[in-house]
Order: sequence, then C-alpha cells, then structure tokens
Amino acid sequence: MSFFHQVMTITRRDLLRERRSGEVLWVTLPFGAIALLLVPLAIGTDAPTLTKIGPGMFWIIVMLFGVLIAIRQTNAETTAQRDLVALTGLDPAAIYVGKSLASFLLLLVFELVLGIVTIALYDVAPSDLGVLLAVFVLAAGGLSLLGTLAAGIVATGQSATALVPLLVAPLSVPLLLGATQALEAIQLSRSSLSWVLLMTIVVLLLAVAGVLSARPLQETT
Amino acid sequence: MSFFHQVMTITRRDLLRERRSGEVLWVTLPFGAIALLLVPLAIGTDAPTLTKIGPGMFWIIVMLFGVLIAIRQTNAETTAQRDLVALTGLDPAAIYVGKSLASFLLLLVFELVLGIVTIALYDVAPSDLGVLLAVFVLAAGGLSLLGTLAAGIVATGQSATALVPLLVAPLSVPLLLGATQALEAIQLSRSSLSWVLLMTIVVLLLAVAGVLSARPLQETT
Amino acid sequence: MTLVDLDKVSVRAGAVRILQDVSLTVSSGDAVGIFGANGAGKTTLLRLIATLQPSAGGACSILGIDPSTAERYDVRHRIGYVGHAPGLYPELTLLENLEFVADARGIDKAMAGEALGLVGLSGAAGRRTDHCSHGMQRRAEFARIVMLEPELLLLDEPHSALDADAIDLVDGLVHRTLDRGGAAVLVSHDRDRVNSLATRTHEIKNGTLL
Amino acid sequence: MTLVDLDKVSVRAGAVRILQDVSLTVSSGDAVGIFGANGAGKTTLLRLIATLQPSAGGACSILGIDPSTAERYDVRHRIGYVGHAPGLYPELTLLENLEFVADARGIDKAMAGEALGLVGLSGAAGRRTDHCSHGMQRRAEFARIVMLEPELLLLDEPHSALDADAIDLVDGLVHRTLDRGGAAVLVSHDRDRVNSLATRTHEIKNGTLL
Amino acid sequence: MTTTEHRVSVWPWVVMAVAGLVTFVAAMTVSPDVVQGQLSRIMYVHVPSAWLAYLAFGVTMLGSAMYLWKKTLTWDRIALASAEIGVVFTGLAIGLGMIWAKPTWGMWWTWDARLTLTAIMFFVYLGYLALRRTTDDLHARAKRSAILGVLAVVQIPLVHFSVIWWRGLHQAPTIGKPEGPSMDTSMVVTLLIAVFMFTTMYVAMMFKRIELAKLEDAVLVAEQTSSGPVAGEAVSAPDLMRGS
Ligand code: HEM
Ligand SMILES: Nc1ncnc2c1ncn2[C@@H]1O[C@H](COP(=O)(O)OP(=O)(O)OP(=O)(O)O)[C@@H](O)[C@H]1O
Ligand SMILES: Nc1ncnc2c1ncn2[C@@H]1O[C@H](COP(=O)(O)OP(=O)(O)OP(=O)(O)O)[C@@H](O)[C@H]1O
Ligand SMILES: [Mg+2]
Ligand SMILES: [Mg+2]
Repeated sequence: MSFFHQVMTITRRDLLRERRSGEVLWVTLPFGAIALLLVPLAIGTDAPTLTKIGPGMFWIIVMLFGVLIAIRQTNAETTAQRDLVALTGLDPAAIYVGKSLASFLLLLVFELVLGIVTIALYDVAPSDLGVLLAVFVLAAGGLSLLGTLAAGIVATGQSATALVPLLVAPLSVPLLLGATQALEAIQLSRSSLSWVLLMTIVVLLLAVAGVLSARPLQETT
Repeated sequence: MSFFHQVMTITRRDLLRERRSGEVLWVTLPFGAIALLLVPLAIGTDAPTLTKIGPGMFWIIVMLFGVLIAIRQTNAETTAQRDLVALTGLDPAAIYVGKSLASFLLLLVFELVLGIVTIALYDVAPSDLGVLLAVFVLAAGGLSLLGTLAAGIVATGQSATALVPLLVAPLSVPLLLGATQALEAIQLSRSSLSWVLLMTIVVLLLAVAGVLSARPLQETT
Repeated sequence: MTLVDLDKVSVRAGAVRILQDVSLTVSSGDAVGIFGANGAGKTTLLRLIATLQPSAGGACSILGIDPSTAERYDVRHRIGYVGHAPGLYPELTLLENLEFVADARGIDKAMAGEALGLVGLSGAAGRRTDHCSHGMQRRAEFARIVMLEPELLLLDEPHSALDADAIDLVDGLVHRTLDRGGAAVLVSHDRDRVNSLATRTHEIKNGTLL
Repeated sequence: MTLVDLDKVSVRAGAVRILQDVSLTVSSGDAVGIFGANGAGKTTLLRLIATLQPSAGGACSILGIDPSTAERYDVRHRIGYVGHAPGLYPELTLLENLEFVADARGIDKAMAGEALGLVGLSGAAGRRTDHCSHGMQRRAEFARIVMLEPELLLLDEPHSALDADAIDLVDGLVHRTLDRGGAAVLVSHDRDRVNSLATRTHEIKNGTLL
Repeated sequence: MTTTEHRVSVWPWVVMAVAGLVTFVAAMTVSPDVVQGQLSRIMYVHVPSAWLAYLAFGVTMLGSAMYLWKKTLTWDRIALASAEIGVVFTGLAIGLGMIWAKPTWGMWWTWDARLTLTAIMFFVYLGYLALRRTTDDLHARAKRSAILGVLAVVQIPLVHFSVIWWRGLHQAPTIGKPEGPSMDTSMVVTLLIAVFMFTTMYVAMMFKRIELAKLEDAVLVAEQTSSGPVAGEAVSAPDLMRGS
C-alpha cells in the first residue's frame, strides 16, 4: 500500500479523534487566545511597548502550545492502542509523517486565529503576506514535526518524558528566531530570505530525523 | 475520621503520583522556564523593555501553567479510579481541598523556580519579600483552587473538558491583577495592602465555592 | 435484613434506556447471580447498587438509605465493588495503591501489606501496578476487599482473568461475607461457577430483569 | 508449515526475568493452548510472538522472519492479536474504529460495517466506544479478526467478558482459521473450553514453558 | 404535560419594539455632543447596552445562587435567560464600541483594558452557555452552571473599574462619578431615557426567554421519559457463517 495512503490514514484518524474530543479547538486554542488577551493586563498597558512585543508574544504562545498540541495524543495512547497500530503493519515513518501532518493542520488553524487576535490587540500591521504565510507554514511544520518526534521519544517510557523539554527547547530556538526575525525583516522591508531559508533547513532536518528515527523508536516500545 | 486526615490522604496520593510520573517537575516546569528564556529571544533583547515586561511575563506563564497543573489529573482519571475514590466514602469537600492543596504545593515550587529565572533574566530586583511571599502564596492558592474547581465542574465528559480554559482563565484575571499590581506597588514603594486584600478575598471566595459545590458536583458525575 | 431494595428502577443515558423497571431485593445471606447477554445492563445495575450510577426513576434503598441523597456517603464504605477495569493508579505500586485506600478509610496501613500477602502478592507488593499482569491487578482489587471486609459485595465477572487459586480465593471471600451476615451480587457469564456459588440467580435481558 | 518457532527465547524487563528459555513451535493447523498462574508470563509470550515484545536472547522465527529485524513490518498484517485491554479509541464509534483498521490495511471500508454485523453489533455500530459495554468492546475486537482473517491468531483469554453467543463466535473463528491453514495460540484460565478447542496445550510456570 | 401551560405571549415583542423605537428617536433628536459630533449618538445605545449587560449578569448571579439554595429549576431558567440576554447586550456594546472606535481612535480594536476585559466577560458567559450544553440532565446542568454563574460575576467590577486600574484609551466614568455627571444635561436625560427603555426591553426579553426555556426543559423531560431506544437491543447474536 502506498506510503501516501498510509500517511493519510493516520492523519484522518487524528483529525477525527480531535473532532470528537475537540481538545485543540476548545482547550488549547482558547487558552492561547486568552493568554494573548491577558498579556497587556499583566505588563501594564502602554502602546509602544505592546506593539513592540506583540509579535514576540504571538510566537511564544504558538511555540508553547504548538508543542503541547503535537505531543497531546501520545500521552493518552494506551499500550493496547499502540499494539493495534503496530499490527496494522503501517510503516512507522508513515505514522510519523501522518501524525505530524495532522498536528500541522491544527497548528495552522491555531496560528491563524491567534494571528488575528494579535493584529487586533497589538495593532501590528502585517505586510508582505507572501512571506508571512511562508513563515506561518514553516513554523507550524517545524513545531509539529518536532513535537511528534518528541512524543515518539516519550512513548518509549516514563523516564523519557524528562527529555522532551530538553529536546524541544534547543530545536525550537532556530524556528522562533527565524520566525521573529523574518517578520521583523519584512517590517523594516529588509530581505527576510535568509531567515526563511534557516527555517526551511530546520524543518527539513526535523523531517529527516523523524523519518529515520521512526523505526528505531518503535522497536524500543 | 477527621476532615483534615481525609484532606491529607488525597494530598499525599496526588504528590506521590506526581513524584512517580514527574509530570509537573519534568515537563511543565522546564517548559515554563523555557518560555521565559525564549521571550527575550522573541521580542528582541532590550534591557529596559525586558525589565518592564519581566514580572508580567512571569505571571502570565504562572497563570497558564498553573491551570494546566491544577487540571492535570482530572483529565487522566479513569472511571474505575473515580469509582474507587467515591467508594472510600471520602467527603467530596475533603477531596476538593486535598487536590487543591497538592496543586498548591506544586505551584509554589513552580513559582519559586520561575521567579528565580525571572530575576536572573529580566533583572527585576524584588523588594519587600514579605509582600512578595504573600502574593506568591495567594496566587498559587487561588489558581489551584480555581483549577480544581473547574476540573470538578467539567469532570463529567470529554465535551466538558473543553470549558476549563473558558472558566479558569477569565476568573483568574482578578488574581493576575492583584499579583501584578501588588508587586508594582512595592516597586514604587506604595502600599500594596488593597491588592493583597483583593487576592485574599478571591481566594476565600473560591475556597467557599469549591467546598460548597463539591458534593453537588460529585453527585452529578 | 434487607440490604438492597430496588423498586421499578430505571437508568437512562439521555434518550437511551439502559435499565427499565428493575425490581430486586437482596437480604443478608443472599448471593445473587446475574446473567445476561453483552450489553444487557449488568454492569450498570451493579454500579446502580453501588450508588455510583444515578437512577432515572423508581425507588432505590441501599443499605437502608436513598442513594440519591447525601446519606450515601455514610454507607459507601460498607460496599465492596470490583468492576471490569481495575481501580488502581498505574504509576503507584500495588502496596501504595492499597495503602491509599487504607489511609482513606482510617485503617492501619500495615493491613495493606497483610492483605496483599493473603491474595498471594506479597512478592509483588513493591512493583509498579502497570508492571503487573492483568490477573495480578485483579488480585490486588480483591486484596482491597480482603482488607476492608465490606458487608455488600458487588462483583463484576469476578472469575475472569484469575487463575484457579485466585478463583478459590474469590469464592472464599464471598462465603466469608455471607457468613458475616453480608450479601453479594455476582455478575458473570460463567454460569456454572456462579450457580455453584449463588443462592439465587436472575437473567437480565435488554435492561429488564427477568 | 511452521508459523512460529521459538528457540530458548528469554524476555527481561531490566533485571527482572519474565520469560526464560522458552521453546515453542506452532505449525499451520495447530491450536496451542497456554495455561499458567497469574503473572507466569502468558501475555508476555503472546506479545513476543506478535512481534510486539522484544526478546532478550534466543532465536525467534515468526511467519518465517526474525522479528528483531525490520522484516516484521512485512508479516504483522498476517497476525491477529486480541489482548486483555481492547485496542479501540474510546472517543470514536465502533464503526469508525474498524474503518480505521480497514483503511490502514487498504481494505474496502464497507467490510467494517459487515464485520460488525457478523459479531452482532450492527445495532451499535454508530455508538461511541466508551458508551459500549466491556463485552461489546471485546466483540468489536473480534470483528477486526473477522474482517482481516489473519493467518496466526493470538488470543489472550479469548472467552472472558463474552456471553455464550460470542463465545461460539470466537470458537468458530478459531476453527475457520485452522481450516484455512492458519494456526492459533490461546492463552486462558478456562481450561475446559480451551482443551476442547486446542490441538495441544502447554503449561507456563514462572516464565518457563513446561 | 398539557400544551395549555405553554401559552406563547405576544406582548413582549410589542414592548421591545416600542422601547427600541423610543430610544432611537431620543438618540436622534438630542443635540449632538460638541466634541464628538454626530458620533456621540452611538453612546445612547453603547452605554445602556453595557449597563444592561451588567444588570443581566447580576441577575444571572442571583438566579444561580437561588438555585443552589432552593434547587428549583425556575431559578435556573432565570439565570440562563438573563445570561443569554446579557451576552447579546455585551455583544451590542462591543459592536457599537468598535464602530465608535474606528473614527475616534482610528482602529477597530486596541489593547485597552476595558475593551479586553469586556471581551473576556463576553467569552466567559459564552462559556456559561456552552457549559449548559454539556449535559441533558436538568439538575446536573443547573448545578454546574450555577457555580459558574455565581463566580463569573466578579467580572462586572473588573470591567467597570478597569478604566481606573489601567490607564487606557477608553472613556473614564463621566456619569458614575461622585461629583455628578460632567455632561450636558440634555445628553444625560437622553441617556437616562435610553437606559430606562433598555431596561424595559430587558424585562420583556426575560419573559420571552423564560417562556422558551420552560418549553425546552419540557421537551428534554419528555425525551428522557419517553420510550427511547433500548440500549441492549443494539446487541444481537452473531452469525459468523453468514460471512462464509
Ligand atoms: C470595542 C470598544 C469598546 C468597548 C468594548 C466598550 C465597552 C464599554 C463598557 C463595558 C462600558 C460600561 C462601563 C461602565 O459604566 O462600567 C462603556 C462605557 C462607555 N463607553 Fe465604551 N467601549 C468601547 C468603545 C468606546 C468608544 C470608542 C467610546 C468613545 C470614544 C466609548 C465611550 C464610552 C462612554 C462615554 C461610556 C460611559 C462611561 C461612564 O460614564 O462610565 N466606548 N464602554
Ligand atoms: N516492566 C516490568 N517490570 C517488572 N516486571 C514486569 C514488567 N512487565 C511485566 N512484568 C512481570 O512479568 C510477569 C508476566 O506478566 P504477564 O502479563 O505475561 O503475566 P500473565 O501470565 O499474562 O498473567 P495473567 O494471567 O495475570 O494475565 C508478571 O509477573 C509481571 O509483573
Ligand atoms: N452513555 C451511553 N450512551 C448510550 N448507551 C450507553 C451509554 N452507556 C451505556 N450504554 C449502553 O448500556 C448498555 C448496558 O451497558 P452495561 O455495561 O451495563 O452492559 P453489560 O451487561 O455489563 O454488558 P457486558 O456483559 O458486555 O459487560 C450497553 O448496551 C451500552 O452500550
Ligand atoms: Mg459489564
Ligand atoms: Mg495476561
């Protein structure tokens, strides 16, 4: 059976489960939005500051919740469910990509909604929508790949859970940096190409790492 | 059996489970710290701004993760486990207080660690440790009571979990307000009493609401 | 003495009817066996008696109180319920799980280890629950019963997942409970075993007790 | 034809030895019954054969391949494993659960509904899994077997939680598998039922197969 | 349950229409504010909407508290009706505020504390309404939402005092001030008329909504006592041979 078909099977499953539990849509998303709403209250409202930190806030929230979204199901998955999936004979690499794809789509929605909130709240005017979209897609992609990879490591045992932040933190830095810098660049109408490239490289790296580690990771469970 | 003994039973259980899973210590806490670390990266390091937003950032993170900490077990709890606890005949009010107490202690640790990170990172000099401590305790108390209460309100079905953020985040505004304003007050060496009082009132309100609603809530599950 | 008295009780999940007009009386010394097809409503009935499942009509009296009132908190410690899924915390050891219950009931914690010994798990007392086999977890549940000696036993498929020794243990538990003037309700698909154990049996079909 | 060939295989969890020097051969047409006390290692053995449990020594050959190599992905679809806990997603309906499996195996989705009908769950196909009784969930697991018709059946306490009809279904499934030239390994505490079903039985004691 | 219990009354519609019309006329006839010009007319709807939202949520709190005490569903229905109307008024205040903000502040929305807190209040009571959808058991639903209904009220003072606690763009109290309103009397009078009209409108809406709530509950009860499908019938005897 084609790799693509296998990927879509997993993606469909995850999106269906999400539709039923509504975890992302009803828990993570509101939390993120509310966080953005509360920031100004917390740091004292002062227009220039807010406009300055607005985009940064947005990316921090996206980063944090992005990872939460990507590792969400694995924590819930039971041994029986893992056995079931394993015995369908699906290629672990396809499972990895499928899970990442589902998280990616959810994250994209998350980014869009929060993006609107940010624009409304911090009156940051988005310019150069092309780059903006590219950055959104790359950030969502990177985070979902990263989170799914981390989740795979978690799934290998309780003790491993500790590794997740340690793994996520360093790898999310280039993404965060790329995203913020790229947007700043377009604000100052400088070229954001280098930053977009940085993000692209990170995403590709993560994809490769995830696909290659998928089988070894599954074996250890 | 004494109410206090019942409370401690639940608190001990929760802390023991936490020690085993290390969820708060190894996932939530590092994530919070990382979030604080990433903020300067995201918004571009600029000392005065950072010092200005530092405390606010701290409280936002505490708020978000505080809620996650307070509702963590409820989502995981199985029907069999709920039945078990119900049939021990423990007073639901004691269960509520016990759960809150456990979350409170975890949150306190969380606050202290993040507080240190904040001071180191945003060079905000904490003055008047007495008030500071009071605010920390009240914030942790309020959040844990609120989170546990919300978890109880929605502990009926998946669909209900959705509402936790909608319930918690807004209701935590007065806590956030009190905490930030009180600290600002001591920074400007004004009296922070009124804000500490505000927080105290909110905490007491939540405690009363939680205790009174514990039985009706359990009945409905 | 009547321990359980259900009079035309119904249970629903929204519009779906799970139990309808179930009437059942259990007096001390009774061991009532309940049989029925999958999905007939046995577990629901058991949870209803355990005051864990609210009823949608009819009159219940469990250990002399109406479970829809707050009085149920006063009788719950007299009920011993073992369901399909084990009521244990997977990240705790078997011993810690039992100690929690002992603690919650104000019993000496030493009893927990003792009870585990009596169900033949003293060797695994310190093992994480999620590292224990299914049957071991079931045994640990019965260790809880051994420790608390409840008056009213409500056992959902008590013999499943247990080896011969453990099955004897369960049967012994039921007999001891009856001897102490308690009662038991046994839900099972294993008619032979339960028939030999029960003083009386009922069929449940599509939510109605025959 | 040999489907399973274990030669002095051991399984450990850290320092704990769960299985030691287990040798077992299962050829097509065999229905091997495995008995043993709680915690003896039956489930572990079954998961080992299902290529789900890595071995710590000895030589395994499952459906002609070495499960420690990546080849296992090529044979897993020929294995039908039903464990203690149901491998279902509680928030999905029974039908959706089976459709996912059908999808993952590239089978026509219509087969899913059909299989549910064959195990007597057509009425509950649209019901959320966590709203289904324990036995209904077990049945849904066997619906998966009905749908996939695997060559090698690995059933952990296949008869537990099932009513008489469903038990006949399981026995029927085993017979059909054998008739198709497949094989089955049946772990159980219900010796009578398995004895009548198995072509040969083994005892497992403290991790060693007798 | 006989249908005669559920007479559908028409007068509330009339009251609402009249009240709305009077407010409109008043707002349009009064001389415009010197600074704001024609825009100031928005105030006569914006401010009463906000205040009525306060009133509505206050009533929700009372209804909820009374339910927790008396355990009678009438109080639950009052709480629900008032919350729903309050959400409508809050939405109106926000909407008009935004329309007002665009020309005066040059943007639809900004980080102002009152704006943020008003939005949050809006979402909390949406959450309240959503919470009610999560169970069909009337008393379970009432209990759970009542607790929220009581707690959520803290936001009224938050929104009201926000302009004092956080200096922002939004108008500070001009009417509620101790030293009397700093506003042209004709405007104050018009505003008071508007507020009065909005209040009557609220009362009428309450009647309608409670009427509807009664019907909804009746439907639920009927559904839950009617002979619905029997769960057990979903399971039948398997026949494997059909497959082969
Ligand atoms: C989205 C934007 C807005 C929102 C959410 C909003 C919300 C509110 C709320 C909740 C109140 C009631 C406050 C109280 O009395 O406790 C209020 C009052 C008021 N608003 Fe707005 N408002 C918005 C925009 C505006 C704008 C643009 C103006 C005019 C420049 C304005 C002028 C006023 C005035 C004059 C009052 C009465 C103040 C008092 O006397 O207390 N609002 N608004
Ligand atoms: N990670 C682990 N650490 C320690 N012991 C373990 C671990 N995993 C399994 N075991 C032990 O391995 C033994 C075999 O478990 P298994 O589930 O195979 O038993 P079983 O024969 O299926 O028992 P049952 O009849 O109760 O199902 C058990 O004693 C169990 O406690
Ligand atoms: N929330 C719900 N919505 C719809 N149906 C439900 C719900 N909860 C339970 N049911 C149905 O109630 C019926 C009775 O369930 P119960 O667990 O009591 O059956 P049981 O007799 O224990 O079956 P088993 O022998 O399989 O354990 C089942 O058909 C189940 O699908
Ligand atoms: Mg059952
Ligand atoms: Mg086993």
